[in-house]
Amino acid sequence: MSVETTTETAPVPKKGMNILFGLTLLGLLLFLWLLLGLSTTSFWTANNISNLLRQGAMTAILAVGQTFVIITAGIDLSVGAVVGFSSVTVAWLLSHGVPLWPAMGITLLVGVLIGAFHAFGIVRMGLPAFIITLATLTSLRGIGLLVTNGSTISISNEAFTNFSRADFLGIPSLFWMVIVVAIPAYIFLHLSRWGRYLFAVGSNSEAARLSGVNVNRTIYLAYILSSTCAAFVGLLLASRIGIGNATQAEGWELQAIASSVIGGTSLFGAVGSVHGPLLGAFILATINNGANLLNVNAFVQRIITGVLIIVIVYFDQLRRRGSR
Amino acid sequence: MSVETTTETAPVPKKGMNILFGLTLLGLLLFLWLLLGLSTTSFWTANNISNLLRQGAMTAILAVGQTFVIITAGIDLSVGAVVGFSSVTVAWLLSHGVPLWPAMGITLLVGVLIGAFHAFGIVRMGLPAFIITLATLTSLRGIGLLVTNGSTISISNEAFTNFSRADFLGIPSLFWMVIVVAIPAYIFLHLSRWGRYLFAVGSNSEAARLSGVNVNRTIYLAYILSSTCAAFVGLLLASRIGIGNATQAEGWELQAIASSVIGGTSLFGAVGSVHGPLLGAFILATINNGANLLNVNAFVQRIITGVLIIVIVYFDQLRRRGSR
Amino acid sequence: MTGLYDVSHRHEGAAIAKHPVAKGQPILELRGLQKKYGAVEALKPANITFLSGEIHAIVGENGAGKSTLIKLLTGVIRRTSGEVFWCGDAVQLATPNEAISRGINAVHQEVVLCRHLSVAANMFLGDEMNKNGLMRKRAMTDAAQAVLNDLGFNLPAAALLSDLTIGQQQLVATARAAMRGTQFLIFDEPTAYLTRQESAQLFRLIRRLQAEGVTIVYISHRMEEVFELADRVSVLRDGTHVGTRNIGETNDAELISMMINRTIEQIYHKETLPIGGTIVETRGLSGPGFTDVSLSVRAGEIVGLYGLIGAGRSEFALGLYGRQPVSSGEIVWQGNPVKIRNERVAMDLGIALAPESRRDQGLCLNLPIGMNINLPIFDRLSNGLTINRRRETDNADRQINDLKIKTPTRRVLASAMSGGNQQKIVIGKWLSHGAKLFIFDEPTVGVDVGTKAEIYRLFARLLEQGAGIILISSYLPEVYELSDRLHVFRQGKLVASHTYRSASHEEVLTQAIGV
Amino acid sequence: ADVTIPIIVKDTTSFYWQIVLAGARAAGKDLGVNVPELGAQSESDINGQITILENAVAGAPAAVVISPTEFKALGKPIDEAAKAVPIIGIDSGADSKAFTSFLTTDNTQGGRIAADGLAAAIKEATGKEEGDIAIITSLPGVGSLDQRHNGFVEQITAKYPGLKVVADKYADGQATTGLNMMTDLITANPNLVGVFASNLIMAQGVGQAIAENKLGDKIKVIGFDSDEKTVGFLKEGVLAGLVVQDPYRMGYDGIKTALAASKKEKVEANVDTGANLVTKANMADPKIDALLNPKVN
Ligand SMILES: Nc1ncnc2c1ncn2[C@@H]1O[C@H](COP(=O)(O)OP(=O)(O)OP(=O)(O)O)[C@@H](O)[C@H]1O
Ligand SMILES: Nc1ncnc2c1ncn2[C@@H]1O[C@H](COP(=O)(O)OP(=O)(O)OP(=O)(O)O)[C@@H](O)[C@H]1O
Ligand SMILES: [Mg+2]
Ligand SMILES: [Mg+2]
Repeated sequence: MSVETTTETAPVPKKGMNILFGLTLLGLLLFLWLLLGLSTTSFWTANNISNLLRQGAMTAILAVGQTFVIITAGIDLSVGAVVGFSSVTVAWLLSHGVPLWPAMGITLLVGVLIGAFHAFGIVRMGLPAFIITLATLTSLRGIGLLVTNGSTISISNEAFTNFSRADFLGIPSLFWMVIVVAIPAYIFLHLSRWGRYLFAVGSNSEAARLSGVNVNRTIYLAYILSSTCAAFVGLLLASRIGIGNATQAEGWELQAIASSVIGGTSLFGAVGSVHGPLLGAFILATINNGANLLNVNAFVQRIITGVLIIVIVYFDQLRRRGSR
Repeated sequence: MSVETTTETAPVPKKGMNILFGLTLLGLLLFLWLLLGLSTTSFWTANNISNLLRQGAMTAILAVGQTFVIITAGIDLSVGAVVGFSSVTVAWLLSHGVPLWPAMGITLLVGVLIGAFHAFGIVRMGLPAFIITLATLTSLRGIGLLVTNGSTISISNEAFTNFSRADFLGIPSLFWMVIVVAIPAYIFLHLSRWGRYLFAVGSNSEAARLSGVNVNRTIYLAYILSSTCAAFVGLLLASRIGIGNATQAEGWELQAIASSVIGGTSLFGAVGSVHGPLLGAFILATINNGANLLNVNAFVQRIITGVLIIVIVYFDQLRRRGSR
Repeated sequence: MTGLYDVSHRHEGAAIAKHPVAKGQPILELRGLQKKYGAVEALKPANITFLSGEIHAIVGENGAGKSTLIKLLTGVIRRTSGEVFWCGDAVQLATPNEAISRGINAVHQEVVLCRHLSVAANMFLGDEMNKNGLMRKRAMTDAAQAVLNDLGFNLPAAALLSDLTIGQQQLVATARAAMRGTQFLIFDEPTAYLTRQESAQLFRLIRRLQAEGVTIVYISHRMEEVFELADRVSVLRDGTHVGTRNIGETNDAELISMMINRTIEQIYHKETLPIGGTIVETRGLSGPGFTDVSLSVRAGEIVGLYGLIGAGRSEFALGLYGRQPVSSGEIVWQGNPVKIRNERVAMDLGIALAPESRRDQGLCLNLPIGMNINLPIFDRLSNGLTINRRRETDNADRQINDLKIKTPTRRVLASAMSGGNQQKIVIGKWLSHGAKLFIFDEPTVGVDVGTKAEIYRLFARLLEQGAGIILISSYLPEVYELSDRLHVFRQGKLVASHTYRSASHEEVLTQAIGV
Repeated sequence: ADVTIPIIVKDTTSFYWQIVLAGARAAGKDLGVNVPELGAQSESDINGQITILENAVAGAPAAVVISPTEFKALGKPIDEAAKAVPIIGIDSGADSKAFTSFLTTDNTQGGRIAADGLAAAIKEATGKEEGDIAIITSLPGVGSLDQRHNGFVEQITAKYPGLKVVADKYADGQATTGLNMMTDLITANPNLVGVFASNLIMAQGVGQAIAENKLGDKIKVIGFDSDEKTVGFLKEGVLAGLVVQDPYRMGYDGIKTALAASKKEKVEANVDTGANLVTKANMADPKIDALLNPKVN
């Protein structure tokens, strides 16, 4: 009942709770799906489920990357800009005759470099994560606009643009990409020692350091992962809309953060998972999809989204408090 | 040289340094002005200085409000949306025949209520400030759009719309408003005990609570002040653009936060002032004004802004570290 | 209004002590006071009466519920059930504010002050001097300085709190509590980070307060302090109030057996072992906070470092461990000169450091106990990519058992542990890591008598395995009784060295103070 | 070239406005005028545009060319600015009588043209002007988009009673959002026969959804403005038509008129640069082709 829950000693769910909580979010998602299935005829069609999986995919991947950073008690505001910038990068490379695979490789590498730059700013220059990533957000959009001269670069590579439309085993390729990212991410965060180090740094970086954890390297890792996920999403976006455009993905950073927090990540660090943000992202996608199917006024949709974020995170807090 | 500066044990500036730092920022501002005076013929014209003062004014007021929140180690992402929503509120009230003063009063009151709602979410519901203010951001834009049906409401009250263009003693009225806000804000933050409580809550809310400080009330105060400043800026904006439009002031929250941080506020809480954010806001305004006068490409301007934010905050960090 | 100083106006006109209670009469009565954290019953229904004007000690093992009791009385946490009577009236004590305005104040176990504010601002926090709505900053600084001087604490009131060491911060908290008009003052292990000299100052203060009619509650793990100060003593065990004694009618042995239900013959467990080769030697080592320190540690010996607050011992340890840069001098490790650039280098050489502040340096508070214990050795617990869960849990459970950490499972968060149990986690972390040289900085702060004895026995085990130990402690009996060689630090310099029991307590103290 | 005539557009980050700027740039080169290219970075940033106008006027230029981002809001600032320099309006209007000259493309008219184009395309496909249609607007609160929307709805209601607007959606300026909305509309409205995507970015997103679902034959989409991507869609039959204005000419003539005005020459008060419906059928016309492939660089 007091503000202490918002300080750095915020309550943390127990191990068992963690899984339960994951289940409850899953429950919420299934509940939403049930509800939409009952109130629309078109929700439970193969086509719509495919759409839904595609629509949530990009935010889901961003949210996973973001979660690594948030667990270290940081934040990465640049991811939306990195997505837009990456779409420009790959489109530019392709339009200048670079073959597909190298073009994608270079784009991912740019993501790595951006993440390394963030970590450099935080670790070496002592800047708050909020500020350095806000600054790159601004600058990257500027660079992307400069490269494209404010316009878009069309992508003519059919193989590339067809990818995002393709299915594999009946499941959209974009959703496969979520799986491709989520499984190594899960192993990394929950089963490997580097994941543990992320939590330790987020909880108390000084204690982690004195225990021999290379705190700086851990921070580099987190930000590089986040930016690389964002660059990867940039590739997917470019494939999906078939253009490179620096102003795309505006505000996606907030969606990614919201997904992550809905998925149980604590903005104070040291609490988070891989499955949570995924569920969070698909809950948000479901809200939008449902609102579209129900033909909810676009403005009302915004209101609902805001309210639901509050409600979901509030019940999350309640659950945690109950577990104490 | 280490990451510890990014944890809650961030370095703490000495008292004397605080004033020196203020001076140095002032030095930076004057230096920029000198530079622009030398490189353009039009910078030091009465007209342009008036423009500059007008342009920085709204961000400056937002940044002061935001600073109160950041000092308590919180954040208010909703201020841009509150500005837009307030412009709609006052326009709607005026267009429904409510007289000017009550209309303005009600708009400010709406600001108070929004701030109170944020504090309620944080204090009673245990939500992170980032999330509750992000949610109101989304919802308020939705409500505003719903009220205006996605369009704009014209304001026909001439007295109201002329205000923002008026001068008084040769100084633009908008800049007078900065002074009107800054002086009480200074007294509140630096000379009264409530200001000290803001710092105490930001430094260690548990310690403040144990000392008998009403932490909850302090948090209410901070968020209400921030939202009320934003509602006030909404009135100024409505006066300046002569319409109410819910999508205005997009991204202003980030500008306000950036101004505040450039002005020496620490995002980890407990460090900040009133003069710093004001200087920060006018530094940003000067960068934009100068870039326009120098005919810098708009995209390059973004890049420069990002780079300058990093540079300024970095030197701030250096200074603080030096002062230890 | 009671209290030593006339600077607080918080209680002016407030309903403090409507019916003044005569000395020796009950001022605060607990009836069935109980606190549960979920399923954990931290305090079982307790009936304790505090008499006006007495010094009432509370003792008990780690996790016995002492701090819980204090937090209930000061409104930090809310009780699960029971009643509290203050001056005969039933009171809620729901918020710190309520407790303070009734005249109940506390110096808590963990220092809780605002590090960004000045000493004076901390002392007046929530109780500022105002004039026309504005703060009188100058007047507050002067008043705070006067109080600090009067108490004999050599601290500048205008300094930022973050510039002080943890011990000095403890003094600020004490001065603050003494300064506020108060009737009932609780000290939760106030001497944990204090040396003899500061402890003596504190005791003088407590006696002065008692003479003013203030009721004092005093919690400590140091028996001699209890016998020196207290009029009566209450014992808690596993959250149960097992009894209250008049100090004249009891003794060490009885209290200890009440606390832990068994007896301890010997606290300072010391075996004389053959001393081996030199593990580490520093030659003229200097860095921030310490200058020109030359000492060596051999296998099988404990090297004690004693000094007053801020003498530079912790800084020396951090320098040796690579956490802070060393400006000059040399470190020789098993005969070879080495540069220890960071903690990892130190660990790889075989140095372990259990740091002094468990909150800031020792623990990831919002992570589970098991994760904290395993943190230094995750690389060893991994098979290539992933961590071997089995070895991870086995190791955590072993340390929890060995150190008798009072927790149902390794999954409980470190923040839910009592102060002493948290300290055990810090130690357990380094025991599982193992090393040639262990640096223990204040290892027994807040640790109960029984566990202390166990920790000392652990030291012996480490020594038997051929390790060397640097023991930094502000608790003279501890370093005195355990150290094979005892070095005294003063203002960052090593000023004197003694072999086991070769100097008297008084001699060591004099050297530390430097008079 | 010591004559300076700044041009202020609504959103420098959009291709449409880059074409306007390109036209202005070309005019600057041809006429020996220095043309600072200014503009806000979002069509909804009214305050930003006022600020830029103030700054531009402070530089004491010979004239200013501006495309007001909001009708009412820019009125007073333009009145104010016109006291110092001649103001030439392009593209959209403002609540001011101070314009020396005005080169518009009537956005409301553009909306009507889109409605006619959509009806024709639907008729061609189904044989009748009947069925469910949808509107997707990129951003709420943007003057020109509102006008297109209103013109479109007006014309549909007046002339094509058989066409029913079943969804009237607002996105957030993101192509992906347009794409997602469109796929959901397809799901929710199996009888959908037409869509009006009222700017370039939405046409790209909506076009992508149509292409993904191969529904170009069934759902007719009319977009607004053009670039390589949407022209490609048009060729493939993914989009049924594009309403194309003449931004290049607007920029070019804007500067030309401004220079004349600054020399106190007489200029025409109102010029309509027009809007055209481009379909697969007429896209090869030289005139249309020039519109679709402006000389941007
Ligand atoms: N926030 C909490 N959540 C759950 N359990 C708690 C919490 N705080 C304390 N406990 C439990 O309550 C019991 C009593 O703790 P308390 O801090 O009162 O012990 P203590 O007597 O002060 O010990 P020490 O001498 O180590 O300080 C312990 O078992 C502890 O684990
Ligand atoms: N970051 C710092 N920079 C400069 N001086 C410091 C810093 N931290 C501590 N000091 C100073 O170094 C000196 C040694 O402090 P240290 O904490 O090592 O003493 P100690 O002997 O361990 O005492 P304690 O019992 O308080 O732990 C003190 O005077 C302290 O004020
Ligand atoms: Mg305790
Ligand atoms: Mg120490």
